[in-house]
Amino acid sequence: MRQRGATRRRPQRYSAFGLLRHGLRHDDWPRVWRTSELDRRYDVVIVGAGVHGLAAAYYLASKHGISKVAVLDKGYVGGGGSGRNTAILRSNYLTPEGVRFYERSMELYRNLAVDLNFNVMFAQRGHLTLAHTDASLRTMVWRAEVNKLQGVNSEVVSPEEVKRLVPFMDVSNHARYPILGALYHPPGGIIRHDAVNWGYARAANALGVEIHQNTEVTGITVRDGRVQGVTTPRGEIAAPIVLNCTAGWASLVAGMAGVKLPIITHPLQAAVTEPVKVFLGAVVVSGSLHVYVSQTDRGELVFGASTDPYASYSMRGSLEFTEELASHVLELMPSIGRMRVLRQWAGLCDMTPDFSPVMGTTPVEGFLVDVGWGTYGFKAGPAAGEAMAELVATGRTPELISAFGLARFEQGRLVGERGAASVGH
Amino acid sequence: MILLPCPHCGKRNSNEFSYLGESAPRPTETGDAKLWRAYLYTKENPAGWTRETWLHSGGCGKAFLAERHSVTNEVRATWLPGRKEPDTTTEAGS
Amino acid sequence: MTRSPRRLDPRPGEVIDRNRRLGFSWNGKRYEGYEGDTIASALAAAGERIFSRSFKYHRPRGILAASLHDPNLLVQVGDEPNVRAGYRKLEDGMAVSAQNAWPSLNYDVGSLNQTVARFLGAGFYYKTFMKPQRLWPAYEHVLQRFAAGGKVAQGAERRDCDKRYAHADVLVAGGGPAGMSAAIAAADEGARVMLVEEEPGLGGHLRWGTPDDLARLAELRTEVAARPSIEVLTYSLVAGRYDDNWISVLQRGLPQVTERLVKVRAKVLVVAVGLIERPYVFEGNDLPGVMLSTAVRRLVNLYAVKPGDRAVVFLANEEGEAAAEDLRQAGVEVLRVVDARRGGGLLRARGRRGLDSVELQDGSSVACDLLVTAVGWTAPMLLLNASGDRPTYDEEAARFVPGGGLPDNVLATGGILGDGPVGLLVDHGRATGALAARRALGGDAASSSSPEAVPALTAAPHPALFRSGTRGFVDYSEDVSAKDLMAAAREGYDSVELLKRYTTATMGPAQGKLETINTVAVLAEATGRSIGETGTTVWRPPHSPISLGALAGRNYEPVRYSPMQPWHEAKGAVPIVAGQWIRPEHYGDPAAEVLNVRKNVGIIDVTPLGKLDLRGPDVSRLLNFLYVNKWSKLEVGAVRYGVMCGEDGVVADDGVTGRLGPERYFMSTTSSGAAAIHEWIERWLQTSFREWQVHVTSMTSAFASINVAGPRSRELLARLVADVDLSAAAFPYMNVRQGSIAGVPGCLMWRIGFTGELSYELHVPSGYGLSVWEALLESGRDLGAAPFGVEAQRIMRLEKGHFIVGQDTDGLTQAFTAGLDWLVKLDKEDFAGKAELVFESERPRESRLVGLQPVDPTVVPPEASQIVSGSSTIEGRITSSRFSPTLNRAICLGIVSQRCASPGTVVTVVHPDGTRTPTRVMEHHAHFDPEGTRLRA
Amino acid sequence: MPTSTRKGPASVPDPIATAMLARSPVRQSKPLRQEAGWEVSSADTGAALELADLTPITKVLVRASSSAVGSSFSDFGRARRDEAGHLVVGARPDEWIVFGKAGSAAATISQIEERLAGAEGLVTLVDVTHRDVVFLLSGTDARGVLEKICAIDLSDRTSPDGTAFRSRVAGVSCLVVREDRDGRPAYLIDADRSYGQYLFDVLVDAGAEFSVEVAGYTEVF
Ligand SMILES: Cc1cc2nc3c(=O)[nH]c(=O)nc-3n(C[C@H](O)[C@H](O)[C@H](O)COP(=O)(O)OP(=O)(O)OC[C@H]3O[C@@H](n4cnc5c(N)ncnc54)[C@H](O)[C@@H]3O)c2cc1C
Ligand SMILES: NC(=O)c1ccc[n+]([C@@H]2O[C@H](COP(=O)([O-])OP(=O)(O)OC[C@H]3O[C@@H](n4cnc5c(N)ncnc54)[C@H](O)[C@@H]3O)[C@@H](O)[C@H]2O)c1
Ligand SMILES: Cc1cc2nc3c(=O)[nH]c(=O)nc-3n(C[C@H](O)[C@H](O)[C@H](O)COP(=O)(O)O)c2cc1C
Ligand SMILES: [Zn+2]
Repeated sequence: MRQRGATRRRPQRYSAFGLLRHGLRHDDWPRVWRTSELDRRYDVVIVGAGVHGLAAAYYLASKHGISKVAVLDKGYVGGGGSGRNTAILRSNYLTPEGVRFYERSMELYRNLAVDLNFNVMFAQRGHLTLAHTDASLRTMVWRAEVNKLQGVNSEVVSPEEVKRLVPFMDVSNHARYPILGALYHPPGGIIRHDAVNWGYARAANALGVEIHQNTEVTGITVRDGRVQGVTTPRGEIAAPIVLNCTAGWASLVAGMAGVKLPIITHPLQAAVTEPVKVFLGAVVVSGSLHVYVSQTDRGELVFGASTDPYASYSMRGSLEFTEELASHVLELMPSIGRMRVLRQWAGLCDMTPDFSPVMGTTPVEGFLVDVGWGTYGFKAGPAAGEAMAELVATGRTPELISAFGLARFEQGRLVGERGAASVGH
Repeated sequence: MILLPCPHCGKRNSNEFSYLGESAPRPTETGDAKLWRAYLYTKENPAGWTRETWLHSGGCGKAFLAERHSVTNEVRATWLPGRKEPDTTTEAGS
Repeated sequence: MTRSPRRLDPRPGEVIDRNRRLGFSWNGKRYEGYEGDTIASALAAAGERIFSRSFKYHRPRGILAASLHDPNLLVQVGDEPNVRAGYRKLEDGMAVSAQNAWPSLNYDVGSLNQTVARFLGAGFYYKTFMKPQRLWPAYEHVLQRFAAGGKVAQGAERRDCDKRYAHADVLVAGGGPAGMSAAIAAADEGARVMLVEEEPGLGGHLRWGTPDDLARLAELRTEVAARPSIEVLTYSLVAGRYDDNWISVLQRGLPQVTERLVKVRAKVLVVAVGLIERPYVFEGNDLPGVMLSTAVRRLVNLYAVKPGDRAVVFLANEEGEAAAEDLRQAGVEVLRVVDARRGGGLLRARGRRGLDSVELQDGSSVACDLLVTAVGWTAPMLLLNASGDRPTYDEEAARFVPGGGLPDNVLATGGILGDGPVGLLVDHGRATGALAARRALGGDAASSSSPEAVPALTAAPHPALFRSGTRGFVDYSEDVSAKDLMAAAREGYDSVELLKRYTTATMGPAQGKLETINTVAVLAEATGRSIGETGTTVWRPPHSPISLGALAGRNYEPVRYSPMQPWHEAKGAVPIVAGQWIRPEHYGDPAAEVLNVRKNVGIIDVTPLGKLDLRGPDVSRLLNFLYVNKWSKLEVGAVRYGVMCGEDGVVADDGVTGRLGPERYFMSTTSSGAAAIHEWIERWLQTSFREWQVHVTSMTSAFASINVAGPRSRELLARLVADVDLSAAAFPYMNVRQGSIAGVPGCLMWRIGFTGELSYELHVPSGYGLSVWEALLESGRDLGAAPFGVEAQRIMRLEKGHFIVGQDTDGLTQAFTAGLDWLVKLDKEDFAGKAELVFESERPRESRLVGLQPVDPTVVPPEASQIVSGSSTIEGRITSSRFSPTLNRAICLGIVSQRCASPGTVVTVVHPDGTRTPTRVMEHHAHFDPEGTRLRA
Repeated sequence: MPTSTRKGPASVPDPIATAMLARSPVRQSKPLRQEAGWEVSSADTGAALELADLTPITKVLVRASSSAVGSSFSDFGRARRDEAGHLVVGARPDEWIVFGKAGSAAATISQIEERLAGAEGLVTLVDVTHRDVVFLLSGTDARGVLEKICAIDLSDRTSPDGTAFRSRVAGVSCLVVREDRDGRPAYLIDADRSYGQYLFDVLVDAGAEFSVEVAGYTEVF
């Protein structure tokens, strides 16, 4: 695609020195991103200002010089899954194509703070997936072995090692949920999810990308099998490329272009406790108990579980979620029963039948999707954004994401991530 | 815990039910891959009224169809498989 | 023991019991209080002023609200962190300490942060610590030291908590005058009412009110008590409202348990939670000694505590006046009353470890130790918000009010709606309660008269008071000042949701109940929008934090046992968890168990096997549809193996089904698949094949299932079975018979087996399971009869090459890939998964399940080891692997790519430790007796 | 359509004189005795709130369309005694459970068969005596106990005497039948036998607050 000259500006760099100077002068920092009028025409319209949409925009501008780009969101930046996820990053997936893809994302995440000049606080504290049954232990070995062959640091560790990493864990011989071992993935960890969203938005905006909040896409115009543009309450916008990055709402936006997706939207809930002094290092996940937990630098425990059992677009959350969460987490760490749940919330997850994303072209020319991120797509933002930007810029689907095309469903060639992604995060 | 109106038992907590998903007719033609894959994988996934099948597995064990609003979780109609579908085209009580 | 110098003489409304003294400690020192005190009131009575240090700057903090929501009163009690000292009732022997201070509350080193505060504005950490990347863990460590809150103790005992369900026609949240009246009126209409009050006593603000208020309160209490259909829960919090009025209530103060979660299904919810007092934003507003008027009134009137000696009162409403009056009565010298309604203003509060003086707008400075502010109200909107209501801003009253978006099953009354004299609140409560009851009961309501009109209740005009440009704190627990908010808004975090996430304002323990209004007001000013346009953030449950212990309750986790469990336990079987079942993995030596089966006879408890009784004329049609193979020609007495696939052609379950009578069949499924397969069948019968006449009954637990396996199994069985001819001719392989075993009639005997030996699967009516199990062992003693566990069975089935669904197959393995070519009958009319299996049969095979043997017989590759070509190209994996005691070598099953699948190929298996093992692909899945001569014996 | 499966080996006949002992999955408290070949407890408590294990009682499942059965059985969601003293429970829209005296399965089945002779459609009878456990929770606070582990509204208004429902009790799908005894509320709880010990322990635990006591086997049919 042809490059267009769009306005660029040099953002004021963030640094310790800058903080000092601003502190002394008491002056303001420049805006993280500017607001602008909505143009009638863009080279690329990205629907959804979550990590996927924003990363795609950033890489379009930074790697391909395409910056006549609008990112539209019906709400605020990061108001979707990207602002409500438990922020767990890892690459220890099950299939070689999955592992390679997520590993690329980890690589980008490792340098993201410097890249974006925004501290995203990626804390590689280690990630433990507990095995309570023979079958899950076998899956852990499977994952570890595939990971190693792809160069990803991952191994199965004993209950004693689990106890060493997480002293609060009860590894005694439970009758019901014994801990038989765990998959340990030292590079895994947590990140400040909002900072990732804001950092991408700020950096993309600095390169000329426009970010339009409170701008809902209500229609997509398609003529002769080609996308023409989108409709918003603020007016029509023409664009030869429209990229759907709307996660939980993906079916609705695809539906506007007449494209049907293999996606069911399920709520996924999360909760935080009040802060206490830091006692938990690694991220702990238990697939059998449907719970994962980590402790932030602020001292809160952040919890998640599996998706709600039925399809819904409700983000209201449920009591049974916190009940189950609490009983499961106390099964693992019985001594934290006096901690209190401070807040619970929900997000929407675009679940696919094979727990793998849908990235690439659709039957409508120019209408691209980067969806199907289910319960695990935050960690994928950088790699997906980078690959989608390449697809937009070159017209070719990068090898890294070729296994994840929409056509796989019609062809019956699903990706086998079910075992690793279901509650894995 | 939402309530689901089982046509036999009345309103019960949703954790007594198994969710069987959007109701879609099974293709009769087995040779058409496109048709089958659409039946297996493609979903309407609307944000609004949706027709789906539930099984009251923790109660009477009976399956039924329901028209549920996927945003509010309100159920405005239920009926038994094979019975005439209710006409709910008038947006009642949404 | 410290004295209580600030305790006042008895007050008419006090809730303390002066006859019951309680001893406790605060930071290691002994104190005393009374029954009825909160932790904070007891400490305040003792003259304590500093209760905590703030999160970021470690500023000293004291009593602000003296309630559950007081952000400054979080303390550690024993091994319980973040206890609300302004709310938690004092108990004898409590060990209370401050949380966020080092080395001590009074001299906290962290307070040095204040000197660099200007560099540590909201979100400062996003702008630094980026380079070098490798130092981030070190930076992070520093940041973590800031983490607020108390400590959890490793090894702390699980607390006793439980749960209860409840059903109410009307649930009233909040037991103030409005809530009490609503409950009374609802009960009079015939409703079952639950009245829930957070505080230990009913009454709301009347409790700390005038003698008139107290008289009114006594009346209301009497009325409530007179109605048995009102269940009153005090010291109990309505913590959340979920879809369909599913309401969580956290109950405290019960004799049996520390906390109880009550889950209430209410037909109608009446929200009568009143108001929370709004703090005033101005410089120095967080100094110990600056208090809300309600805090002062509570301290004086409920706990008889004198909150200071010399006070300034800054007010804009009657509540402030009442507080000033209370102070005077309590002997506090009220130096100045600054009335905002008459143009009075407050500039800043000064002091280091507590308030020393205040500067007023008129330029004067007053030395004092108490500053009381009464600048208005804010409504706790959670319950309404969770019901679908979006609050709107009432400019006149300077507060958010319900937006009118409530569903029929939620009503609001009292202060959250509007203000008025107690009489009006009571009238409104009554009318609302009656309405609620009528909605809940429909035609069953008692009152036949036309419904009483609900009087109007509107929020009274009130000035909007806050000082946006100051360093005054908006969020005490997050240490966020008005200045921080202004700066963040100018930086572009200018919607209320972004501002919240960037500055963390409203994200602390009080969750915006005190802070939201001021946050929004400051943001509105920063952006030039109105407060209404700015809106609030989303309220989320819980209303106030509730413990994991209470949410978990008793942790009832169903477990299932077979009838032989007492025997297994007595014999020291090593248990293994299989879904909800607990079963014996082995009895000491699985290899020996294998050899005994191969040589003599062994018995295994296979009760968890799924069992379904199928009856009716259409069973064979059903079987033809469920299984991939054919079922039409099964004779009575015959048994057949079958595999079921999902509609995607993926192998879902396997098992045998036998025909017991012309229209009677018995199906077995895998243990783990039992429930799902039963549901799968019901689903087809009820939705697609409604005209088929089939009755399906789950019989899994009806029978104790015992597999008797080994060359001597027939001999053993013959000793216990009289009414069935067991000879090979009369009862051949793959047949089923009914008869008695050891005198127990109604048993089923199948000649089948997973182990590859001559074997019988016995299904014995469960009550007799243990007796028959013992009888088998007893009468087979001379034959070498011994039990074997799941592990021995796994070894033997692998020797025989039987696959296990879900282990040797995965979520994508279709039938042909699983090597089931011999079984799948694509010429059958229709069956579940047929379409996909036709497609699978038509495309080139990519991989398949094969038998494998390591070339070195002593090397046993761990299950899930990968099979590779070159250095790292994955060609498959080992799905099952064991050392076979029978063959004295390692044996495996594995999925390999088609190019490696031909028998004789030697593939490379990579072990987790990196070693590589050449392994040969075998002709059969079976490593032992592939012809099956033994089992047909 | 005439039923084809009613006759024949449809059910487990009662044990003929045998030394074999049948057992409930629940550990029985002493002293022990036998009841129709089952080992049962004969503990006596006289407590105001009692929990008893009645597993040995006969349980026969009847499947038929409700139109076929007509009024000869109780309605769905209701339980009532028939002339023979059986408790007939409308457990599902097309399924009844008939509870009877321990050891009476054969007799019960033939009585039901007689009653349903000539009924339209497929009718099947399955003896599930050994499949299920049955507990009897009786006493003034019985509801209080059950309310801790069962989400159904148990008040007299919605669940009066004679009510039957299937729902989850402490996470296990159960059939609960209210049949008051001596004017005090009493609930029969029927569940899959393999959960028996678990469920019994939960009931004892939930009942501790109300001082529940474990009573021996009592004759209720
Ligand atoms: C509770 C929870 C926990 C999770 N935990 C993890 C985790 O630990 N690790 C992990 O990797 N992943 C996790 N996830 C998944 C992850 O959050 C998502 O996959 C990811 O954020 C998706 O990002 P996105 O940019 O594709 O979509 P989103 O961030 O959801 O953004 C989509 C945006 O599209 C906008 N939009 C929708 N419709 C329209 C329209 N018509 N017009 C304009 N805009 C529209 C929405 O407002 C939204 O902002 C979790 C998800 C949830 C809900
Ligand atoms: N709230 C005050 O401090 C106060 C003081 C003086 C006058 N007033 C006036 O009184 C009126 C309010 O009367 P009212 O009866 O509505 O309120 P109220 O404040 O008298 O009573 C509300 C009660 O609800 C309880 N509550 C709050 N949230 C709860 C929850 N989640 N669960 C259980 N209980 C909860 C509180 O503890 C309080 O006792 C207002 O108009 C106000 O102007 C209020
Ligand atoms: C990782 C993470 C940590 C969070 N920590 C807090 C917290 O400490 N306090 C808080 O009030 N909310 C916290 N939240 C929740 C947010 O306040 C908010 O509920 C969530 O972003 C969903 O938005 P909504 O509630 O506005 O719908 C956190 C959210 C995430 C994703
Ligand atoms: Zn039902």
